[in-house]
Amino acid sequence: MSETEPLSLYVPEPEFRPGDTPDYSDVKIAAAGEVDRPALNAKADDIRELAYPIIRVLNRDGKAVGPWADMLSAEELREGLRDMLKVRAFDARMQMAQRQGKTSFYMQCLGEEAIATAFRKALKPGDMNFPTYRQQGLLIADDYPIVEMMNQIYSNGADPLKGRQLPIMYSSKKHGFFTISGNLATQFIQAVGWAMGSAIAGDTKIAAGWIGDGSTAESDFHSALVFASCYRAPVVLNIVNNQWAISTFQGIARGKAATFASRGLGFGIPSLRVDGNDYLAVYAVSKWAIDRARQGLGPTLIEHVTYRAGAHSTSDDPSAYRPKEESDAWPLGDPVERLKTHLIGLGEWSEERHTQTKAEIESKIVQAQKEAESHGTLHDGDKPLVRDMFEDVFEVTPPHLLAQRQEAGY
Amino acid sequence: MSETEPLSLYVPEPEFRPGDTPDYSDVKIAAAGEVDRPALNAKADDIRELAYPIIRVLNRDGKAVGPWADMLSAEELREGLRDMLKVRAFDARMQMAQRQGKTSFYMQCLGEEAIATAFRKALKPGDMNFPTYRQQGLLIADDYPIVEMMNQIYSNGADPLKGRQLPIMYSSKKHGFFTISGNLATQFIQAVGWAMGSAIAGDTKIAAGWIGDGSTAESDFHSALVFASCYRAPVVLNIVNNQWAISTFQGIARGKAATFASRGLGFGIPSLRVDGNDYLAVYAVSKWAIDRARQGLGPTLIEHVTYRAGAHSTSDDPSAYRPKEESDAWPLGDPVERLKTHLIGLGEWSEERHTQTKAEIESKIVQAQKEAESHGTLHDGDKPLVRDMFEDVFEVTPPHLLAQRQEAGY
Amino acid sequence: MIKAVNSALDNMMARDEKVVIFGEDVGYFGGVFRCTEGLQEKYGAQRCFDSPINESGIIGAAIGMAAYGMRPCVEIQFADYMYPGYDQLTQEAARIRYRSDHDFTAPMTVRMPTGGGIFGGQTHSQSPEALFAHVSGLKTVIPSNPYDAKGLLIASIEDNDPVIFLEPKRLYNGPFDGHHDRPITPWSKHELGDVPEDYYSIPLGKAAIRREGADVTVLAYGTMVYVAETAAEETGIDAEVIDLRTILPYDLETIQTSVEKTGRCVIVHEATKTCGFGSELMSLVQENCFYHLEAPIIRVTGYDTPYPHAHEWEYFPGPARVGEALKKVMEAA
Amino acid sequence: MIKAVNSALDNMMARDEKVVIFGEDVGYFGGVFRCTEGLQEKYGAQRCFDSPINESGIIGAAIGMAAYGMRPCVEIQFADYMYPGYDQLTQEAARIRYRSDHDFTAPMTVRMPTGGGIFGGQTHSQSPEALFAHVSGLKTVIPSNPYDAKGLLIASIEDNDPVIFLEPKRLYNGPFDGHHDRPITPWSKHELGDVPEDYYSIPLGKAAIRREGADVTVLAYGTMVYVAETAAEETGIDAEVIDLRTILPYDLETIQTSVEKTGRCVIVHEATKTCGFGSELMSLVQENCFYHLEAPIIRVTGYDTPYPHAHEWEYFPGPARVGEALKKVMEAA
Ligand SMILES: Cc1ncc(C[n+]2csc(CCOP(=O)(O)OP(=O)(O)O)c2C)c(N)n1
Ligand SMILES: Cc1ncc(C[n+]2csc(CCOP(=O)(O)OP(=O)(O)O)c2C)c(N)n1
Ligand SMILES: [Mg+2]
Ligand SMILES: [Mg+2]
Repeated sequence: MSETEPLSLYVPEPEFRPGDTPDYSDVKIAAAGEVDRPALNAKADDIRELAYPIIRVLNRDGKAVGPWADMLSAEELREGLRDMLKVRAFDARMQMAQRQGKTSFYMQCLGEEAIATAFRKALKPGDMNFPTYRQQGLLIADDYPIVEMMNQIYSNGADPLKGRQLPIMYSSKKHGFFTISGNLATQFIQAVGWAMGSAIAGDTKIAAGWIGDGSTAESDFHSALVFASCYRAPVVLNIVNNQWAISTFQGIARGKAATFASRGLGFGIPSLRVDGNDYLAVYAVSKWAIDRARQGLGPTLIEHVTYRAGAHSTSDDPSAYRPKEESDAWPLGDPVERLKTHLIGLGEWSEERHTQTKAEIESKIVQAQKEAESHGTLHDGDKPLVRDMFEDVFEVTPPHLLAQRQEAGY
Repeated sequence: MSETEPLSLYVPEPEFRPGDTPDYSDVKIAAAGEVDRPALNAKADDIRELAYPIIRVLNRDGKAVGPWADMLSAEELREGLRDMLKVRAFDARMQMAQRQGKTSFYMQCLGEEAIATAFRKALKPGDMNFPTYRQQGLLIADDYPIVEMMNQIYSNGADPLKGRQLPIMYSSKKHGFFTISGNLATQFIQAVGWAMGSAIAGDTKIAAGWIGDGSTAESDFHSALVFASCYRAPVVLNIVNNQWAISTFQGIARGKAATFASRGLGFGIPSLRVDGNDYLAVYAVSKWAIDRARQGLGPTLIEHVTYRAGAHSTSDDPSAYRPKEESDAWPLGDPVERLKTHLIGLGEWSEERHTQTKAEIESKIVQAQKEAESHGTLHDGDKPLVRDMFEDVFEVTPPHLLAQRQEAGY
Repeated sequence: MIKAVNSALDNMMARDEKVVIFGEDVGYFGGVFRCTEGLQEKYGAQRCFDSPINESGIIGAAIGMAAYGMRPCVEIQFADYMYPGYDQLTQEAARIRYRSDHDFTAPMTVRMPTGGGIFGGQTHSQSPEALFAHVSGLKTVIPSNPYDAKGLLIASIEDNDPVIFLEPKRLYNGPFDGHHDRPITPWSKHELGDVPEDYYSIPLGKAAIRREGADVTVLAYGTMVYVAETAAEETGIDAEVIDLRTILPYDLETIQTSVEKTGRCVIVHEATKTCGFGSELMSLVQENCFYHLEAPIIRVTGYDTPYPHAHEWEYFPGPARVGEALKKVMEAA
Repeated sequence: MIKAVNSALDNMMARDEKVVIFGEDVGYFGGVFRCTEGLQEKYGAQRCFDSPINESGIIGAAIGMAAYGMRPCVEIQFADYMYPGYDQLTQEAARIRYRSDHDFTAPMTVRMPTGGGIFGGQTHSQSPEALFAHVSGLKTVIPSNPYDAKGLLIASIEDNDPVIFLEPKRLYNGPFDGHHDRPITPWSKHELGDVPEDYYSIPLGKAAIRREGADVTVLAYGTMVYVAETAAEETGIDAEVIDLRTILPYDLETIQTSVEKTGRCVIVHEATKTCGFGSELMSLVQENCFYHLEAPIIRVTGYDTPYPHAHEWEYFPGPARVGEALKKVMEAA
């Protein structure tokens, strides 16, 4: 192109739109077992190349191979499978509850279940997550009561957050789950700040930040990297790259210009990519990063590569912007199926046990739902007190707000 | 370190503080001529390694060597030298004027003169810079009237900005110099937006963003990289790494954890480092990036490595936080001296011509100063009209503001 | 009202190739509220495109583009998400003209859905107009119906200064009187829902009297216009309802004329009370109509709490609360 | 006043090891206004350190740290530079307690120099207090003298909610009556410049009457307290000058008592007029003291323009303008 030819604006487009037949056969993905596992104290400069290939443990046959394998017992793997099944069943029920008008809004994590559930298992009690709205798996894998989650979703009389928050915006200090914000990315730097606090206090607790592929474009993503790098904060920074941000594909956030993991390179932060649909890989890589943090070796950036199999939220219909078949064509498979196959291959699981476990889990979820609904749903039954709308703005409600509450009659 | 040992916070410290003897002998700097010069359309992925070494043209003997040499004629080099001398003389006078109480504030660019002056020469008329407060060289190398700059600094009756702006916050569309903001980093993404506008309009003009090392920590630095990468905007993104941000060394902004240039790698933006005290190198690298932009090949990130030899501003005293000798110990030398030596080596300059030219330039600056002062200084002589304080808030002053102006009696 | 917004954008893109649209999900998909539907197809991806999720970037890029000479009209997905771009809006867009002695300008429009009423919780319900009004150099527009939305949006895009265009999302699908438990009236049944296809514009800075009345002036904008009308009907009080339409510059003349006539004033908005735009309106009335006032002016607003999810309708200043205020202001000596 | 701020920080760092200070240039150097001088040396770099230049990061990190259990007290170098952190401040810090039903909290203090008077131009002179007051969940404090600065800062750090602590930079080196052409009076000559070394605190939310008077109430804070006092002296009008000290929560009782006594009110601040905190004050007085008012309340404020460099003193609402308002409010029927 010569100097006098007119410029034009390049606008990235996804490879496939509705009507196209998605085909990922030319996508190169590292084979399971192929990527090195460096020492915990490896120098960031020496492991720059890890920011590009995808670390995988389960191969096509469901066998665990390579340096990141063999970290979990059969019982731990079964628990992982149960956690994922729970998340999936919970999502399905709540999705339906929203359609039935029992609440205003819901967000599932279909296809991404392995990430939060496996990560949670690598943490210790007292560690703190700063999640987005798609990490319900963190709570479920930590045995947070399903009923409480539903109460929050229903904004009912037993809602632990007193109806103040949009459904799924959980909060639980006890379960290491920071109050979810509606504003994207803000929590990423907060996670770093929490970790800095732990370091200043001479504690042994670490923090984990969570962010979506689309949200890495937000400025607070940058703040988090700058601060984490500067103070070597004991934090794991997780990017969940599920390929989509509502209707916008990851190319707009520059996930293909370079990997999201490679954002860490400019800050000397060790950065890895992992197959997010491989429970074993997610656990292994998370554990590596968590151990680094806890041993005072500083932050790690992890890109979990996955696919958002469902709609963005109950307000969204993805068929308007991507082919329906894209999810099935997606090359990394389904996390539940893959772990199930692995366990069966080990002789530690069977189709029958799977069917039975699934049924048990589903019936427990149904039971929990009944209990939650006995406290009301958004438009029916018990509600939080209106008076509570005026509380907790401050520790002590100031005179002007008291006056407003009284004027309102509560 | 074990898992139960208490964590602690790492706080980066510069190598030398007042009282220390600065010693940079162990700093590895690429020799002149050592770094490759890739094709304009090289793929970002193939030139990742360019984000680390420093591109240099002038060697220790003042000879121009390597693939980035031989781009400027002797006359162009002499003009470059004159530009730098002008900037330096201008800075010295204005610094003094501030001490004499003729204005409230001044910021010099001592030691960094090569960067803006050389960059300006690689641009074409109509291109637009989005500068910080330390790129006076852009105006001076484009022959913007020195008197106008002084009028602005004095907020006098002839101030082109009518006394509205802090001294040195120039603005000139004609000279491709966007209105300077007091808020750091905001201009970096604006430069990208301007470039996007040019691309959408099918124009051939390009934009250049400017930012300091410390300011790369700001969020708008990230916005700029995200947008520039996404739309392949015809923009050159310049980082001036002068090692210091007021009292804060570049380590806090993570300039040593990785290079500032390597920030571009996470976005697939070609990223280079250049010896900012080497006029020839700055010109060559700038031209490469500018040509890429103009040929529709997208953004380039350049880290200009230099040293802030003076105080941050007239409000600052660096002896409180860094050794006085650090500037002299700094390994990249003085840009004026280096270009002078080179020209003398070429037989195109001499000590006598240098002395004479310097004297001529200084006397022109003094003359300009006299002229400017005839229009007043901050506390003496002519002032802009107070009425103008109320103008240009909007294109048409709305009733409430008219009422305020009238009430104020103007 | 979505169609009206879309039609304004369509008209302006057709008339002026400098008009460029971008924002989160506005391109291929046409926006989460579908306001930009079909525009990418019609005008190409260079003039209507998706942006990264970065509000500071969206506004910062728009400023640069406007300085270049384009007329960007960007969307912030919810007004609640403009905060990361607040620096670029208030310290940059609003200041470019002043800083440069009009050598550079920032003719740009920032559209954002505003207000509550859709069970959006605290981050999909806010009304931040006061935060724009306090900053010199920004204009702020809030239409209350499709006809105005189109005409005011066209005027905003044509304006040579940055304009914040707040679209009350509760009005997207019909006028809303505050009775959330009643069926929705579609715009097709409202006279101001009838939007001509062609270009027309409505000047910024001019209020509209929606209901004439002799006893009390009600100052409102956006969704609250209908709530005020309903409260007047329901109480039977002869209220004059003024729809401000533009928050800044505000139309003091219309306000003053009305309050001097009625001698009483009620101000309603959905935003939190303290330092809301109602405080400015109350001050203006106090300063300019003091000797005509027969009773204290009353504000009816959202409470000084975040917008809660479950108690959305207790938070919302509905017809009952506005009606109470009308009665109270009439009873006062 | 710099010493008073430093002493408050020193006291709190000594008493409570959870108090941590960070911000741009606050560590080794001790801050561009030297408010944190000596603290890094005394308490170590883990408790007082330099931060990257990223205001959103500073506030975001402080939120996380506060949620962990620390009590961060961060500095934003100038109030004009808090805008990039406005999202974290208003949508996060201010909301953590409410969102989580007080399971998480954000006990943190954000110090920032505010106001003009040092020829700082439009980006070193702003007074953004109204932008905090409009947002539920934030407290905002503005001291007018060293004694208060220390006591209020200690109370702010001890508060379990986020507090914005605005330090009028024109007062750092002495009280300032608005006559910029007269020699500076140092704090050592002012009774409120005498600051005990030890710990003491002054409760947030309580105003102070700086000058008793019978004829008109002047509501002011920060630098404007002295300007108001001077205007009263110069006009000879028997004004009661109230120093609000805390903007939010405000001390309505003190305001109301005074205005009911005087029947007249003038409000002064340096910030731009429209939707400034003065509009809220005017509304409060109008709502609560309507029947006691003998004249329209008057606002004297900065103009609705950016703070200009050359015309700083024409912009600044000095004693002449405040005096005019006092005369006008006294002349009104
Ligand atoms: C500051 C801000 N801007 C915009 C939004 C609206 N929004 C909500 S989710 C979303 C997409 C996020 O995508 P991604 O980060 O990839 O996460 P995912 O939904 O895929 O898990 C957007 C734009 C928001 N919540 N906050
Ligand atoms: C948003 C914002 N935060 C803080 C400041 C105060 N400030 C002015 S210059 C400066 C240091 C900038 O350092 P750097 O980017 O390295 O540029 P340099 O001065 O070295 O050229 C700071 C902190 C500001 N102007 N704007
Ligand atoms: Mg996503
Ligand atoms: Mg610097």
